[in-house]
Amino acid sequence: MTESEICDRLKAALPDAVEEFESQLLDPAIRVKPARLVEACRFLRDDPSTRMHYLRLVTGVDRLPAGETPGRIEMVYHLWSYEKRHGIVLRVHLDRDNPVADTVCGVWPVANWGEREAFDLLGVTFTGHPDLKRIMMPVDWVGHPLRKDYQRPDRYHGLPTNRTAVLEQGRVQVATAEHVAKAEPVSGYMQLNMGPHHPATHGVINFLIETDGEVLRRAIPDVGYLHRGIEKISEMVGYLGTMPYTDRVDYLGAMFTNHGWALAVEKLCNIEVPRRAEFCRVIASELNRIASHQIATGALAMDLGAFTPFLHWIREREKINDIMERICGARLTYNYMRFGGVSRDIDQVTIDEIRRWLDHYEPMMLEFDRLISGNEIFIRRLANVAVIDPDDAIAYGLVGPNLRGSGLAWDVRRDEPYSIYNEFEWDVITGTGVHGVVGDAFDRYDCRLREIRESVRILRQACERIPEGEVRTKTARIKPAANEVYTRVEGPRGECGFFVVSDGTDKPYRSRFRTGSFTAMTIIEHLSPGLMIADLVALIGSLDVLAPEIDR
Amino acid sequence: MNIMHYLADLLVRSLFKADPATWPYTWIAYAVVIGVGALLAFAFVAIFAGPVTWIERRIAGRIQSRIGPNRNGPQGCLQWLADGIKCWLKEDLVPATADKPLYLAAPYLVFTGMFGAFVVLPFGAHVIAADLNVGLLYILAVTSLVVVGLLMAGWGSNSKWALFGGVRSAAQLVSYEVPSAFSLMAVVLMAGTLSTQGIVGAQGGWPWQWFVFRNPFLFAAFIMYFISAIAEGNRTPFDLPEAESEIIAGYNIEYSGMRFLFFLFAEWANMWIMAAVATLAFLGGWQIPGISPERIAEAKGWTFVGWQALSFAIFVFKGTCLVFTIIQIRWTLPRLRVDQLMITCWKYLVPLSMGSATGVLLLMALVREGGIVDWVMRGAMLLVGLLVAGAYIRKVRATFMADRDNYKKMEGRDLWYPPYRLP
Amino acid sequence: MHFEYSVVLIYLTVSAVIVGLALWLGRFLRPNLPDPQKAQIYECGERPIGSAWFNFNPRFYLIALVFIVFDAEIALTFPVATVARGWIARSDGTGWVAVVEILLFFVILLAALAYVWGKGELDWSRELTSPEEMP
Amino acid sequence: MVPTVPPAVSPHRRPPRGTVRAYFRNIRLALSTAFDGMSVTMSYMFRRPLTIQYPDKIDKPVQEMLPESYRGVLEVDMDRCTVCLQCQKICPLGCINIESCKNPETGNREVTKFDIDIGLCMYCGLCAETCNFDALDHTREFEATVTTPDQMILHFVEKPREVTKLKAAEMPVRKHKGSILQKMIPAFGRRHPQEVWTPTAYAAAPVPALKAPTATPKPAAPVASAAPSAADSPTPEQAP
Repeated sequence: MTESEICDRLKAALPDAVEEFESQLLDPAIRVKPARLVEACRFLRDDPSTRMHYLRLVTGVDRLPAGETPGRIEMVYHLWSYEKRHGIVLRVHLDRDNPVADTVCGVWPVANWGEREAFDLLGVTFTGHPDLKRIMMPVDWVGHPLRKDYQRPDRYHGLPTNRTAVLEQGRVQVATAEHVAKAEPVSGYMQLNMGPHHPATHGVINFLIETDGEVLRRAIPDVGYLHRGIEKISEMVGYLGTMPYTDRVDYLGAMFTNHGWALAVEKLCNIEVPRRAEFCRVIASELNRIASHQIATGALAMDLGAFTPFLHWIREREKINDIMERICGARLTYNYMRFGGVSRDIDQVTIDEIRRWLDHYEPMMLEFDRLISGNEIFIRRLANVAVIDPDDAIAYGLVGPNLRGSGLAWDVRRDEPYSIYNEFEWDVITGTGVHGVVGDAFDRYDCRLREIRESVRILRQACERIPEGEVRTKTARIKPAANEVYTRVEGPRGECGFFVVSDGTDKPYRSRFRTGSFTAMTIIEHLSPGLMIADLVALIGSLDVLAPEIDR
Repeated sequence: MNIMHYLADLLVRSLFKADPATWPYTWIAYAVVIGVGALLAFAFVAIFAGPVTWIERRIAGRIQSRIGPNRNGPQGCLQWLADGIKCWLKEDLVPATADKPLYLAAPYLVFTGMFGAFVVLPFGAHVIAADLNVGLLYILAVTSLVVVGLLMAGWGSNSKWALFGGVRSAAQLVSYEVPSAFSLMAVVLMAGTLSTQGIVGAQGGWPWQWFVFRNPFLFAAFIMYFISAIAEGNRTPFDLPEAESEIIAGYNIEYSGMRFLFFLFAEWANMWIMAAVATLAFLGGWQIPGISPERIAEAKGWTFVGWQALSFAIFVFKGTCLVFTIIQIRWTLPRLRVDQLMITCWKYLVPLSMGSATGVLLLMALVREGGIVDWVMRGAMLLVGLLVAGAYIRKVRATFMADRDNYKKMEGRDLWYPPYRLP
Repeated sequence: MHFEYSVVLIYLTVSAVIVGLALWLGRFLRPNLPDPQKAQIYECGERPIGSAWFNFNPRFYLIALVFIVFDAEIALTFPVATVARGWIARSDGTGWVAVVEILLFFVILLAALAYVWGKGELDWSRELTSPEEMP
Repeated sequence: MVPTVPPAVSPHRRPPRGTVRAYFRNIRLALSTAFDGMSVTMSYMFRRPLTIQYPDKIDKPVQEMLPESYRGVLEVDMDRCTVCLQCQKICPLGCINIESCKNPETGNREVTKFDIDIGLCMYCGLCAETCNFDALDHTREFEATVTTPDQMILHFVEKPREVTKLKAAEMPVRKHKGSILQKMIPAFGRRHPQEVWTPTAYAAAPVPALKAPTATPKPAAPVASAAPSAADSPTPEQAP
């Protein structure tokens, strides 16, 4: 169904809900009345013709009053149906001084954290939300940073908030913030903090866990330790200036965030990408995917107590890093993509090197399987642990290998094609429940491992078929007309989406990065009851959550 | 005749010109000699446990394509000393909320429990501190002190992660004592004595005289003892009490400096004790092939000393091989979960080890020792052992060769890493 | 025999003295700079929530009981196992007495283990205690 | 608020009920897969390690192992810089600080300040990409450790100097990458005391036309003192 048909469907069912159909946007949107939002959402989810079970993105945009128009806050809901392969954008306009909306947590549980973020950063209140509190900023922070008229305080608990002040002041004596309980204590259970400084949380994430002995009653994730406000920064540094910041969103898969951002701006400005540049993008991305999956699978093995596989993967990853260094000059923060191409060409020497590395790498994967994937202890630690069924996976917004691990064959590269992926021959990997049931932790691990093989296949074809030509079109100054766009790429942690609002200036008016780890975190609390502490570690590892990607 | 007893008597006779049986101060001389012996044993523990930390790190390095510590001293062989001195100079932190007596006493118990086991380890033909007639039972008993120490450390720290570590270690060590005791019972049945020297004496120097190759049940008992010994020593895949990715460091999380060091010290020395018990019970201990214990006892002067040194070397060599295997297992396998750990013990090891003890008992009653059936069994088991070793070597070689050519293509240099040219 | 057991005593004493001595000598070498933050316990960098001295279900109470039974049996079986060899060697039938005795022991133990196993008590219980039942 | 206690165990989380065959299969699998894994780790006992023993036990400096495209510390060849301010504009962090003015005596445009704050720089390479004259570029240098934060600001202009008026083709040859930087950060000089680090390319490159760092600037000079002198005596008074 096209967007207008969906709008007609909605209008027919709930005539008074729809305010306007905004077809001029790149992603056409339906504006609905705030009071009827939940109804509209429920209809779109359950109606047999729409069946939008997946809430892709929920975010807000702050519109300052300009001239006649009063200010408002727009909540944006990107919906998608895996079944029908169509999507729609819902918007509601809220009063800027007192933004209140109904929560859609009851429709899609994944909305929980997205709405919390809107509450935290934009000050939108969601009635009926189960746990509405700050998520990124400290609980005692004042103000909502993504509001356009937000003034940053100079100091927070005696800490200067800008660099000049730090340099002037020298060493800062930190006054620690008062401890704020993260949850109401429940009598009878032991509460303890797992993280931020815990070896298994993959970065600084905190889990408040309530245990009864070794068995968890629940684990409540708390994030924000790595929040750098990259979305806010992007409003200040312009389109090109944001490119290096996207490296920092997902440091294991910087190529994908680069790519997504480039796609978004290219779509806004209608920029063509030369063919050779597309090949360069694919080669760099797939190399990066292998590197990222290596960290994910290796770190999972390390969480389960086997240190050696991790370092074997790190060793192979070093070679990818060396190749990346040749391609784009950095080992981690690539900043490789540009609007209309890539920053540097991949020369023939590098391509030969990639080929030789692939020849070397394929036997290594067999060795890795012998070392760890086939190990009975390892399998027993993962099989049948933290099973996610496909319905849950969709409702909680899992994407990428986590979603495919639950048996749903959905890969953005194949199903919403971008770049030149549909020219290559490769398969979408899904979980098969080899050692347990479909959707268990082992499936997610196995998906990643087999995806590495698919990436190797793509890489071989891309290295073979890379054409001659330019790698970058000359672009004028990036100054898109006022519009909105949402683009997505298939990153190593799943769909990596970029929602960009432009207002006709050379800087994005609002940007929101939809990352796989952020949505994956919501399911941990849901899955945690009845797990053991060691299982929680396996669950976190198998979901491959990455702290900077959660916090951005 | 105990060598320490003999030396003490010699001391009394030669120095004080007195008869040790009647001299009233003999006990002082005895105490001094035993004390010196204990210090020697401590020196062995120290120079074993210390360098083993370095060796383990070097092995781990090689397994992981790294180098490992190679800066302090030639090839980094003084790394353990640097670590020890560093720990000695570290501040000794005691959590304000800890239960001080328990917290402070825990390292003593852990170390004492570990060190006590050294009393009955027969390092050589006569190199043993005390040949107790309840030797094996004594080892089982005294190492239980370690559990008490770990539980005290976990509870006394008043840290939740430490508490998990303490409780886990108690559950684990207690459970795995059962299969290890049953496996050793098979040996006791064969040897007819609990004394460690007696068990070694019941075997011989040649592999077909070792208990491990006597019959299939003892072979199985050896493997099961080895597994449960790894578990009792808190080593991977059973290192749950100090699982760094789950409960961070477990019971020793609140310890610092020297107190922390004693936990590690005990862990590494425990590894040696496990290996030594496995050696003496299953692998023929210090027995020199072709030399009977009587011949050693009858030897005089330097020949006697030479035999002692040789038997000592054989014992340490066998033990070190097992220690190496334990280290390699640590860097190969992932860790079990708590429930799987318990299942492994109670559903697999306990019934099977009881079965092996039963089997040994029945074979003893049915099969005449030295008879044709006995020898056929020994030969078959030896063949099995050789086949396992052969398969292992073949597999290792195949793994190595499979990667060699590709590696050369990638790096343009040799894959082989000769031990005589360490980086 | 007294000599042998005095060795044990002295070894245990010496080991305790070594620990004590090392810690005592360290006092002159190590710094002592107390700080309330250092004296805090470690809970992953966050402030600890309450005390760790807590009633909770370690879930191996039954296993511990089974262990005690087994351990006692082992302690009793070892002496029999020790003399069994000598009895069997006597070849006047007394060996079979020992064999049957030990086997009887084992059978009873195995029956107990099978019973506990069948009851599912060897599986790690994942049932959570409900908050009302907690102290 | 006491939340509802969730279901304790989902049905598929229990370990499968063991039959006799599964029991022995488990034993066999556990032993054989562990055996397999150990054969892999054992084979590594004979393989070469990959560690590069930075900084001393290496065949050649790490800088030489890096590819040309490596994005290390930024450097500016002031002989080629036309002060077009493109780099300053494009830098997302504002770590480039350029000031220029017209000399009232000669009437020529002079650049008085070209500072790069490498403590702020995120090595994205946008500035080097935008430079049309190949004046600003990333080097392969990465060891830029200094003792105080203010030393992280690299001053590429010590005295006001005339801006080149040449066209891109007529400009002097670009000095070898890194040769300018080598003289600037004192830590770079300290790195190899025995002058191990003298690649032939650097020796062949023309001697940089930079003022020797020993030249004492006038106290009243508007330009801050050179970085080396600041490092030699890192007192707050002398620090810029």
